[in-house]
Amino acid sequence: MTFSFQTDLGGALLPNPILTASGCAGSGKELSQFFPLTELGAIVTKSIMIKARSGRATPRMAETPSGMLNSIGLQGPGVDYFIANDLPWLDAQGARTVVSIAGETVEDYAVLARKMRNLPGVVGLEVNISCPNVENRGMVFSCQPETARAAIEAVRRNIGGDLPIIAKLSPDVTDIVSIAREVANAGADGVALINTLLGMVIDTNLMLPKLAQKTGGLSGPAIRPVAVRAVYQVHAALPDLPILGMGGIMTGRDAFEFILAGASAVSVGTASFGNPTAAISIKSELENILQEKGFATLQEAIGYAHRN
Amino acid sequence: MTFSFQTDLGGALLPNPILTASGCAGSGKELSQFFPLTELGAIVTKSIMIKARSGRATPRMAETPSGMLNSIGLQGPGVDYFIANDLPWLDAQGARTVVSIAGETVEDYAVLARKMRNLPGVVGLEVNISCPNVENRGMVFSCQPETARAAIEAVRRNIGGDLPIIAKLSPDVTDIVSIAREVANAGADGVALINTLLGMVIDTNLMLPKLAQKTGGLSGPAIRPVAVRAVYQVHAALPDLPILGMGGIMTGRDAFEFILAGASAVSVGTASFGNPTAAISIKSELENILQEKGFATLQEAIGYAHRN
Amino acid sequence: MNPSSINNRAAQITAEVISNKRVGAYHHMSFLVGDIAAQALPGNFVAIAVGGEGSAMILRRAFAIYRATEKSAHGGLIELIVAPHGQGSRWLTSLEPHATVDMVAPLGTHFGIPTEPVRALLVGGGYGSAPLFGLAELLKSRGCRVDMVLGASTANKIYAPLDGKRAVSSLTITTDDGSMGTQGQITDVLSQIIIENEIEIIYSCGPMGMLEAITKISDRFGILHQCAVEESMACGIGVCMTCVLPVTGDDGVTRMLRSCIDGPVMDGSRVVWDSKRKIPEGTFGA
Amino acid sequence: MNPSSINNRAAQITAEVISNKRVGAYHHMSFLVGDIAAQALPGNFVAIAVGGEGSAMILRRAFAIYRATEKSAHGGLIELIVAPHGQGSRWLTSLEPHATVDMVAPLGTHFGIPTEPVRALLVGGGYGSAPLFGLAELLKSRGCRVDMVLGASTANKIYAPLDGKRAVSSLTITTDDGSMGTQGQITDVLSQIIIENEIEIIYSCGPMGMLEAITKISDRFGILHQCAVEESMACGIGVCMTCVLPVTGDDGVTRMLRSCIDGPVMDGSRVVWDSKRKIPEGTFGA
Ligand SMILES: Cc1cc2nc3c(=O)[nH]c(=O)nc-3n(C[C@H](O)[C@H](O)[C@H](O)COP(=O)(O)OP(=O)(O)OC[C@H]3O[C@@H](n4cnc5c(N)ncnc54)[C@H](O)[C@@H]3O)c2cc1C
Ligand SMILES: Cc1cc2nc3c(=O)[nH]c(=O)nc-3n(C[C@H](O)[C@H](O)[C@H](O)COP(=O)(O)OP(=O)(O)OC[C@H]3O[C@@H](n4cnc5c(N)ncnc54)[C@H](O)[C@@H]3O)c2cc1C
Ligand SMILES: Cc1cc2nc3c(=O)[nH]c(=O)nc-3n(C[C@H](O)[C@H](O)[C@H](O)COP(=O)(O)O)c2cc1C
Ligand SMILES: Cc1cc2nc3c(=O)[nH]c(=O)nc-3n(C[C@H](O)[C@H](O)[C@H](O)COP(=O)(O)O)c2cc1C
Ligand code: FES
Ligand code: FES
Repeated sequence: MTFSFQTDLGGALLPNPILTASGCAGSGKELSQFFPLTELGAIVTKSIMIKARSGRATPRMAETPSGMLNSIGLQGPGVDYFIANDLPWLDAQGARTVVSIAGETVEDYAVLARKMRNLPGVVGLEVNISCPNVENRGMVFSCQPETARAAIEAVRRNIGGDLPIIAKLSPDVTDIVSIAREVANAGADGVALINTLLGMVIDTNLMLPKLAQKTGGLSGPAIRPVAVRAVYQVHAALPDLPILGMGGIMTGRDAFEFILAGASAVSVGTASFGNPTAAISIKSELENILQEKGFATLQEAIGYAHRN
Repeated sequence: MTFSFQTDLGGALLPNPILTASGCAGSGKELSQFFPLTELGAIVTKSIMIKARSGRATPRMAETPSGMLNSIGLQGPGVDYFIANDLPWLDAQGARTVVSIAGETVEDYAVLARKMRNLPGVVGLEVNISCPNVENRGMVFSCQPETARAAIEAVRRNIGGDLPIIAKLSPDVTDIVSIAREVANAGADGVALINTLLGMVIDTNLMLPKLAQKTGGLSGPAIRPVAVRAVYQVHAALPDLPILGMGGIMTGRDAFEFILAGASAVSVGTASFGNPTAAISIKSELENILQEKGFATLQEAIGYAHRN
Repeated sequence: MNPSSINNRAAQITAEVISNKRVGAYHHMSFLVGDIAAQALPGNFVAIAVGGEGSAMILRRAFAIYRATEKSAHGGLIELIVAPHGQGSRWLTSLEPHATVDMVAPLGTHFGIPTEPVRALLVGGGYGSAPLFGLAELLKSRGCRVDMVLGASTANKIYAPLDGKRAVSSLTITTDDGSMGTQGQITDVLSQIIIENEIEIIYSCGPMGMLEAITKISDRFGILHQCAVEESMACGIGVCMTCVLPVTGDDGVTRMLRSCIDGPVMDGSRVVWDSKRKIPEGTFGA
Repeated sequence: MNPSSINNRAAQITAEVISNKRVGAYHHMSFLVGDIAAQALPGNFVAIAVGGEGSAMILRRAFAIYRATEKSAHGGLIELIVAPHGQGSRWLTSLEPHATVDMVAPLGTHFGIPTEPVRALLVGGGYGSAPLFGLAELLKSRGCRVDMVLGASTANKIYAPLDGKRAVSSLTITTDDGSMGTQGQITDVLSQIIIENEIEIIYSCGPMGMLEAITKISDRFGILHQCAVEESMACGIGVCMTCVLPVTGDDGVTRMLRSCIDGPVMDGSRVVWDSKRKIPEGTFGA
């Protein structure tokens, strides 16, 4: 019998469950010099906004114990450039693309969703709602049930067709399960857990916050226990909601931890910075572990740690 | 001119700003074999409850990248045993003691506060409100403004005298500033930031959560950026509220980061597990750094990263 | 809570690696430790910081003391038997002579030595044999007869050096796969040895399941059983409460005791075994 | 956004340390790298994983290639000049020969080589001299005249090995404390050298402040200035966007470009200097 590594991420059928994490794979071209992008379940793009963004001032980065802070600020060329240039290139490679979109207003999400109709090679939409809402004192969309719902509803109404919608949530909330439930009710086909944690490093030489933007997002293995907990909690409460798990996945063992907790697929982010071929190693390691543990399909392993 | 290392933690005058973290120094006796407890600004006891507690089942611990998870579950002999045995011993050493109290109901906090009147050697009270509230579906007190307020008000009403009350907050909230504001309004003289982050590790051999209790609290350097951010945010919003900072402090440099962010004193927790004399090294390293940077007093350095 | 017996002999030192030799599946490592070698008793353990500067491993690793020598050619020595198991122990066993480690030692309780000569059986599983050889010597010097049983899954996991066995009257070995000694488990041979040698006390060290099984046998024979337990430890010095296990006191009350300071050596019949993932009913504070 | 010129010659390899020698404040380290040595051009850099297994340092460290030799006695070699600055570089400089590291190389843009012989001035600050010696040789082999200025705070931070200087017609040294060469900064001597030697192009590498100061001078003289910038980098391969700096393109638009793939070698007059902690007004997308 052959092992099945396939996964179904809220309707996106992928040959394997290893994806890149949004904002951690450039335009795809940069990683493609190290391996063919078709090797991965899908490429998740950096979050695309309507207009071009310069991103935040530098320093934008600080290394932390087993992690890093970033405040890129969604630098990018805007959705039209993306559709005209990056996406056709990805499609030409045969890559499966999950487009991540980000907005500053509910209307932004609606506009972006409409632009996502009928694009070549796109297998799903990741809706990054861990962004400041300019209409609401800069409060992050996914930090309040109401604004999280509004953003996802805007996407659902405008996307048309059956492109799966994955809502990406921030862990910086009192109750992530209630946010997940809200976006599922608003029409999300799945959730991506977790975005970075809000953190700060102070440069003790300058005696000022190290990042120009003061705070940044904490990623890497340091946050893995928080991410696994979020995946486990959401899967326990909403077992039918597909989860794209991420946060500090460095090895196949780490990916397996997320699968056991309830993730249907995983994204590799910060690991690729330290190791350009991390996603490929993680893929083969995970496949080996699953087979060693006697699973005939990835499917059987999803949420296996919830058995009793 | 001599350097002044003194600090004022909401009314508690301490010769230096290095404290132990609650639950990370045993009864004091265990550390005292490595250094005299009088060396530290104060000893913070593990959280004392009204009755004896066995704590959680084992495994209670998992090491994580640059951190650890624990689910001790507030094991302890109860407040009366503590007052009769541990506290007199601490007092006999000349140690300054900050008693940490924890309750399962608002009434528990009131009862414990009354027991704290006129105890020998006690310089302050740390109120651990990062505990599940049994009267409210096990929701953690400090995760909701209303329950956080209720617990602190109960302590304030019952403590009598002028023992400083430091409310210890959980970082697992959407908006820690609003919780800090709430407890300050309820009568807290300061806040302790941060308690552990909720996390989980899955044992990939057993394919089950590693801790018997499933989730546990994440501590250590992994969480330091989250802690520094919390201290910075609260100090920015409430500059007059004294802060006891903690979360992954391993070196004098790390302690300095918290002071610059706005902490009036710091607690050393997990570092003592890897290094019994960590608190003492941190103290002398911090003193050196402050002097090298040209501060005449600790006081001048508190919140210095907020200047512009 | 029982007032714990803090081992006041512990110190934090920088120890130099003197030698590191592969022996079967293990590494025999010796460290220059100065005066504290004189403080170590059989059953005590050391806690070593692993991974070097900038390591993501923030907790120490505990190792039973195999042998402590006050006055070697190098001065005070402590020897350990280390299984390269995970990241921390692999780092440790990769050290070359002259490397240094940060060590806290000696820690924990030690095996109780009878005041009169007795007939003792020492039982070790895997690297659990490590602390038994020093114990054997001490018991023999007090006039005891010492028999030993060692078990492991396979031959190269039996640690039984020639010089270590000097103090032992008989040595029985079991391996799961039969690659050395009798095929089977320690417990298969125990009863017979106890009867034949009229054993009065058992000392043991090894996996928790083995200690539990030995306790059942020692209880049946009504003989003492001192075992060195191995719980996952974050601090090793009694400050974190992660290493607890339920132990019933003289007053009949079961309490969660710290295996790092109320142990690792405990009275097997007092330990409430099979308590993983649950607190036994009736435990103090439950 | 400008389509970035991805350096498709990069590979991820395990490189063996061949030698590690202290030279003044730095370590000269050479690594066996096989075929990729042939791919390296002056200005390219390598990215090395630091700290070993279980390290809390999850990001690579970047180092300019000092020299790449296709066919040494050992095969392809890459040499680096490493300042033991923080935890990562201290770990690297503590490695003994035969240790291995995970290296991605060669990365980034390289210095542009003029098609006709020109009069070039190479300016290096601290370990920034490293990539300039290979460049000097290449320029000389193309018939260029090469002058060099090196500066540092103090003598032992001047890296200028004898064999490296072969290709150089003149070498001027400045130190802040006057412990070697002229007391003062590189910029104090630059104008005179440019005039005297009728310099047509400046190549530089060193701290950002120095590069900015050189740009002011090169702009005044209206000569080209290719500089290798050093921004804090998380990935080194263009996927993280942490290493950006504002650069004005041919179209007059300023964009935040990645110094790891659109650099490190950039046209000094196109860089918008003094942009730390703020985005220059008018930047694309600001
Ligand atoms: C009192 C005592 C004596 C010991 N004596 C020896 C000895 O003589 N020789 C030897 O090789 N090993 C001994 N160990 C085990 C040793 O401390 C390490 O757990 C082991 O080397 C694995 O660590 P690692 O970093 O290689 O593996 P990892 O699996 O990477 O480390 C795991 C982490 O889990 C913890 N952990 C998980 N399970 C256990 C467990 N059963 N025991 C202890 N810690 C655990 C560790 O503290 C550490 O934080 C002893 C442990 C204790 C508590
Ligand atoms: C293109 C390039 C070429 C370089 N060439 C050399 C060289 O030839 N020789 C040499 O000794 N060093 C060089 N460096 C600097 C080197 O990469 C390390 O930053 C330096 O060794 C300090 O690292 P650390 O771990 O010792 O210090 P730490 O201070 O512990 O490391 C700091 C962290 O900050 C980041 N960081 C902070 N400031 C900088 C900065 N100015 N540049 C890069 N990273 C920073 C690092 O990436 C790392 O994450 C170069 C850097 C770049 C980007
Ligand atoms: C440099 C960087 C840039 C990121 N950019 C985005 C982004 O554009 N959109 C998004 O949804 N998440 C972004 N993230 C978050 C990651 O997708 C991921 O959720 C997070 O980093 C946790 O995974 P990791 O620990 O594997 O990196 C970014 C993370 C990093 C480190
Ligand atoms: C083993 C352990 C036990 C703890 N017990 C308590 C406790 O009883 N009460 C409390 O308020 N905090 C407790 N904490 C949290 C610490 O006091 C501290 O807030 C947290 O660990 C962050 O600091 P650190 O990273 O320096 O450990 C405990 C932490 C650990 C690791
Ligand atoms: S290991 Fe910390 S109390 Fe025992
Ligand atoms: S360092 Fe990552 S894009 Fe340049």
